[in-house]
Amino acid sequence: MQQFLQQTINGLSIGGVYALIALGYTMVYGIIKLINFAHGDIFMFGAYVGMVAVMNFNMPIYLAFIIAMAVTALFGVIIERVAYKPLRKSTRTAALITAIGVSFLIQNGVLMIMGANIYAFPQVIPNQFFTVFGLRLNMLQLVIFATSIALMIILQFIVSKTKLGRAMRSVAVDKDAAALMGVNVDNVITITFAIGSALAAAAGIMVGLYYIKVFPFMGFTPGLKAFVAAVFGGIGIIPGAMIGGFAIGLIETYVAGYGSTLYKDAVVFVILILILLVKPSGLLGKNVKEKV
Amino acid sequence: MLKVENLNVHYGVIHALKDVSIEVEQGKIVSLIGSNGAGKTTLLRTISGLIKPTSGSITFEGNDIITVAPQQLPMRGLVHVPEGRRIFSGLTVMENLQMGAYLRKDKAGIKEDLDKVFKRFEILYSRRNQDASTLSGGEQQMLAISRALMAKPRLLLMDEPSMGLAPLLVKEIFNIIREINSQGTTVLLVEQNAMQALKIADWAYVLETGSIVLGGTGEELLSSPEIQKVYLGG
Amino acid sequence: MSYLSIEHLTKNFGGLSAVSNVSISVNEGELVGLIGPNGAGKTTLFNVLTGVYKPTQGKVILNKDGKSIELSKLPPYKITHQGVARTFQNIRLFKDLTVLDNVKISMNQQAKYGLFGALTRLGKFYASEADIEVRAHEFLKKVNLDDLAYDLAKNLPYGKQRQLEIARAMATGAKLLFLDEPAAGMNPQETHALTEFIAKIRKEMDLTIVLIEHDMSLVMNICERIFVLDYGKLIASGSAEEVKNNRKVIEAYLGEEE
Amino acid sequence: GPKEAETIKIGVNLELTGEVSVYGTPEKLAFQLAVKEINAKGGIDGKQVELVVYDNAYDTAKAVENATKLATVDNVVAMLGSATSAPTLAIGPVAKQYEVLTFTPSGTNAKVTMDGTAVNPWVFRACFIDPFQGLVLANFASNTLQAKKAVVMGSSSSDYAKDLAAIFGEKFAANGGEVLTVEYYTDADTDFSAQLTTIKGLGEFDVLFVADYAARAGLIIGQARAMGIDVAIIGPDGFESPDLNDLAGGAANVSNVYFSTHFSTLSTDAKVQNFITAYTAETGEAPSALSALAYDAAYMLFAAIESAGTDPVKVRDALKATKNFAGVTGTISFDDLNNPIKSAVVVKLENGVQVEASIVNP
Amino acid sequence: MKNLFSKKNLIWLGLLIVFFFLFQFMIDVRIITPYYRTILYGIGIFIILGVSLNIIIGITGQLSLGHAGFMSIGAYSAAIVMQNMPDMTGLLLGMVVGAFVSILVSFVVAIPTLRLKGDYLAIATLGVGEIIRIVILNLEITNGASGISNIKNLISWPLLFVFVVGAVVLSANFKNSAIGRACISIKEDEIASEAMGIHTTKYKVIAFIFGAVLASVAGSLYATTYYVVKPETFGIATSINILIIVVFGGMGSLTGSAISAIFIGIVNMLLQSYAEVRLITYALVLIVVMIFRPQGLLGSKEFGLDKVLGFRPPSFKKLRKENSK
Ligand SMILES: Nc1ncnc2c1ncn2[C@@H]1O[C@H](COP(=O)(O)OP(=O)(O)OP(=O)(O)O)[C@@H](O)[C@H]1O
Ligand SMILES: Nc1ncnc2c1ncn2[C@@H]1O[C@H](COP(=O)(O)OP(=O)(O)OP(=O)(O)O)[C@@H](O)[C@H]1O
Ligand SMILES: [Mg+2]
Ligand SMILES: [Mg+2]
Repeated sequence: MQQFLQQTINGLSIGGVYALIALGYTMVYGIIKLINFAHGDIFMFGAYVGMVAVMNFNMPIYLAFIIAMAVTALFGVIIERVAYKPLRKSTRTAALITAIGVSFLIQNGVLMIMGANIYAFPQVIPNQFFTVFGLRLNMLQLVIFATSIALMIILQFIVSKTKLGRAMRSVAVDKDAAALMGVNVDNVITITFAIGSALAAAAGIMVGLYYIKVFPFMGFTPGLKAFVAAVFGGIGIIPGAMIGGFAIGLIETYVAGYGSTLYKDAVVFVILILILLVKPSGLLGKNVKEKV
Repeated sequence: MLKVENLNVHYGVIHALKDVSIEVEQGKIVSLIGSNGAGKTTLLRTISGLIKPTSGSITFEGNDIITVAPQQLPMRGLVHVPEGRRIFSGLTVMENLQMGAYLRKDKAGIKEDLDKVFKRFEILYSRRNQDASTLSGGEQQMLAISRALMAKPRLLLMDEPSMGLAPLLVKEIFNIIREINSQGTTVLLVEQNAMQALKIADWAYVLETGSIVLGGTGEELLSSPEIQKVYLGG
Repeated sequence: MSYLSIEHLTKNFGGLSAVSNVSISVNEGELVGLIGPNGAGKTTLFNVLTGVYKPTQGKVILNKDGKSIELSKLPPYKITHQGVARTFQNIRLFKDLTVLDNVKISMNQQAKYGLFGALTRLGKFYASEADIEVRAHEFLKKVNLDDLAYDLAKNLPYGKQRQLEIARAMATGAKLLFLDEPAAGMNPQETHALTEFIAKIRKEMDLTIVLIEHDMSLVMNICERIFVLDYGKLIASGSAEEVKNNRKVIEAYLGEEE
Repeated sequence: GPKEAETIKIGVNLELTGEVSVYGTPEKLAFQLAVKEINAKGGIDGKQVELVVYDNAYDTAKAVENATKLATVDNVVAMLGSATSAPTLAIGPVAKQYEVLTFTPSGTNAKVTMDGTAVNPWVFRACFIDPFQGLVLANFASNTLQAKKAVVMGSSSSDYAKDLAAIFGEKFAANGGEVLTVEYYTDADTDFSAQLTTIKGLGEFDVLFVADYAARAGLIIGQARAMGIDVAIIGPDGFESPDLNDLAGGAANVSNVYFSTHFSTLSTDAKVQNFITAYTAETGEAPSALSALAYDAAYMLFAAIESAGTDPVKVRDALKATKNFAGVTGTISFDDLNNPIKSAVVVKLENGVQVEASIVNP
Repeated sequence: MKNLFSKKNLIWLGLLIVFFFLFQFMIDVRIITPYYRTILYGIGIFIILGVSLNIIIGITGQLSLGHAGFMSIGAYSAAIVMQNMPDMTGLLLGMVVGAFVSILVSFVVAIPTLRLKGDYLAIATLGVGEIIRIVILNLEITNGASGISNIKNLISWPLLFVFVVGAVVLSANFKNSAIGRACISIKEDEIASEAMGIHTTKYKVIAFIFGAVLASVAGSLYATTYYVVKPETFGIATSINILIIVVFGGMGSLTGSAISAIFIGIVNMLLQSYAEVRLITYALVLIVVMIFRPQGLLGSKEFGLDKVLGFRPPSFKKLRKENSK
């Protein structure tokens, strides 16, 4: 039992990382229906910016967070303006391929500038442990967990309750009609990308702090898992991203802890497919059959 | 109030509007009729900035608006009810109405106009927290019009508001247009239902394959034998 | 026994009863109209009849060649194989394909070869393809669309698209057609042409037709019987004259004459 | 063909892009250093040496294409590469077909030099093979550390771990020890808390064998120490990396850690110290075992060319005949399977610093 | 006119024969060096992969991100069979085994997953590809992570030619048949398609299996060309590379896929010596092409003799003339 609880904590903390990245995926998807395949790489970019800020500029960590989130937000916006905006009217697949291209570009761009070697994120926050009822808890685990829940709540509030959120949702449904209401569609999309990218940067730094390893391909696997998490919970739905993230984290950890690690990822995908078969648009997705 | 001169619009090789000139006077209802694909929707979309014309000019209250982005027009009082309702699904009825008032800052005024809308369309009030996409066609049309009214339009562009509606509702929609107009909003109305459109129009134009072929008061056109034959099924 | 009988049909969406306890029967060769306010459940009824939705309650029976077929148990494509086809309220042509291909797809059942034949082109492939091509052209001639055979469906004028949608439904070999607002968005002249088109094909091809329409000029002109739905319930039925003067129908749908 | 050329062309077929470029790049640098040195001394037989470098991106198909191009278009005398086993396995048959040898500094998979059950006479390697390290470490654990119970962790996505784990297990058991469990994870993992939690639940043990590279081994060391697992941690040559300490969350965590490797910077051998100085001056980084192996491979090849000329077949025979070549990674001869016969080093780390290096002979 | 020996078919056949011998001659006299020959084999294999994925994505409209999984089935089947039978019989037998396993796997996978739409289908197929890879990674017979090496090299120009032409012709026949029309109608509008009597699930499954089998055949050729098969080769990256070929060439255009496989193969070859900039250039080309030509090189059109030789549907010209009168 003790061990099970410990595994649950392990699962929730890794799930928190997936959730953080998945939030950005889902935001962007929710507004422009684009699978931003490069999101994992934006996450990686954010980790690098944060690391450089701390390592080369000796910034305190909170400042590094702010700088990395700002720089990465700008980076995300530039990507959107240059690569995605021209494709707003083309097919979804064309946009997906562009996103894949952007992903390659970021990976290899960072690789060229920073090299392929693995960096270790400076351990500026001491990794404190405390034991509660015999369970080992880690300060950073708690931070990641709390941040992902807090951000989820904030984002959900923004999207569902504010004027900006209404504008986002209208743009998601019908860009022209939104423009006719006075919404500056480009700005709304820009803000969405900025928020999504800033979130990715925050996730990047937290992962850097917690898992230490920073390298050009660090975005791929968490990005993919986060994408799966977003779909799992119902892509486009903010609480879904979080539920999906935690679910994937838990499944992975339980399979690794009690079954065979070898089949960890396979089990995640099998469960994903099973969920989709029962709920074709994810756990929280609405099963709308197209009205004819 | 609105003046369109020698407007030309192309979709690739298709020449959708050819030297179109129309004028809408303050306080009037101007109807635009024409068969399918004549270019009526294209004209409205060009006026509200969604399509860029190849040449020509559009002035609204004396100002050139061709270069103005579509999202800035509601502020100036020019509001467009698009073809096919285009209500925001996934948003509630209330939120749709709030979107109509997107650019307004006067909270009290918005509240007042909201009350007005709900008084005019009681059914919308009873559905205010419902996802707008689950409304029936007629209800959606009412919502689309109300949403536009929330922007306090001085000039309302309406694209086929009666399409797909039951006869009873068609009558009601035209009553509403008349009422809006009597309360001071100028209306440019595009309609397939030529009979009704001409009946309420102060002035009307006929658009055929991208060109204005006829203009006159509603009554004049109603009694024109050509119009009778083609557009009124007479 | 009537050709099509809808028995105590109910379709609920969550708490909403879009169609409730509707019973209608249609005789072979009839042309009947289905009218009612927006949201009355007309399209939903069509969707149940064509298998897009499964009914919550009740059933739909087609009596054909002395056999009773329970349509409500079949998936859409099998319903079509029983000679029942439809058009859509919002046009749903295969818009990037030619007019000819739109029709050929409806005739797919007539292909006399399987996967092996298709891949190797042995056996009946060429004969069968030629046959389908000829038939498709013949059919297009019949519906006056043959001169547009190689145009993309999306490039057709609106009225022609509506016509093609009807033709495509007929090309499945259907004897029973459901038309959902065929005249929507047409002006009186176009509506008039469509009315004649429907009358013509029905006569020439022995069709049974059920149509939804808000344009009373069309409905009252050609429908032999009219059913009126309101809030999912059948509130009236009868000839054009009867329905036109029915109080309930006037109140719910037509409005008072001015 | 054996054309008389102005320069001596040597092909290089390495992982230079993508994730695995961390292995290919230092080897490229070491090759370039060796070539620079020999050319400065006047080349081989008066001819300058020229490297033709292609990237295979760890893709076997690209490795085959590159090898074909090197052998048939560039007409190189011999090929160096690849750094990892998979591309080298794909290059082997091409080397055989076009009769140009390939020499991998660090492809440790036993099959690399094989052609089915026989040896592929055209493939050589400069490193010892995986089973050998498993053996060395098992003996080290039993004899030096006096360990009785061991736990093994490794990546399921590479044979490196599987081979090491298997041989280690066999030998450790033969020495009278017991392997409690073998826990696997994937290459992409960064979180090992699930496996470590399971391990902790097994009770006491004496040694943790992490059969992996520093990229993950570092994280595992850090996470294990954080969970209170403070037994000795041992590992293969893959441990050696300047990042190990950082990845482990600080040098303090890297104590009571041992790994087997090809060479140690602690060596007082002048050749080794010269190499370290030259490499550091050239690249700005300290050499790793990979660069040391590559450096040795290059010089062994130079020696073969020097004695045999530029005919690829003769070069191969000369390389095969190498006896007691004194390199920076030890004294090397080839056995029948073209594997080097050489000793291993086991290094001890305390606070992240190499404090002791003991030579272990096979 | 309309039969197997139609003028058009005969011209095609003639062209193919000329093309075959031309290349064979160039190989024999070493205008095509062994290096270019290797490149040629790679391109041929990717033509098969591109065309087969196009059947699923471009023709039927089902976005699949797991194509490399089926490729790996063929590759491993051939590799395993050829371990004991290192000859042409072994290769062909391996291909057949791979095809059967692919049919089995794709059938099991297709029936439930093809009910999903768009992005959900994409992620499910991605999952299927990963599951296949992970299973292969952990099986005994596939030799786990290191895969199988020392596979007998049996690829040759005639062998490649037969399979590439065969795959393209079969795919073209598939597309230009009642089955192909049914698939296209599903891509266009699934609801309308079903209403026109098309058993949409059945055709989606057929297309998926057809594509999977061809991918498996390509995988077998891959195994015998590159000596080594290992699980990493068949990951998401490869599925994406195949997808790029399809989108780049034009969704629904089989000839487009072939042309784009050739184009991408040549670009990759030319960039070979520029390791550092290769992937960046590749990524940039991808983005730029998508921005300026999102429908791909050929859109959904085919590059065909009809255009080159001026063939038209018989009634077309006539009708045009009548219309213009
Ligand atoms: N986005 C577009 N791209 C290309 N052609 C278009 C586009 N939109 C409209 N057209 C063409 O422009 C012409 C005018 O279309 P428009 O929609 O303005 O007509 P309309 O009078 O509003 O017709 P309706 O009564 O059907 O609403 C038609 O020939 C139409 O096919
Ligand atoms: N898939 C669905 N999910 C939920 N509600 C639905 C669905 N389809 C239809 N409805 C609801 O059922 C009711 C009947 O809709 P239906 O489309 O059948 O009306 P209709 O009679 O065709 O109206 P119109 O004349 O406007 O087309 C409406 O309230 C509609 O919102
Ligand atoms: Mg219009
Ligand atoms: Mg309807």
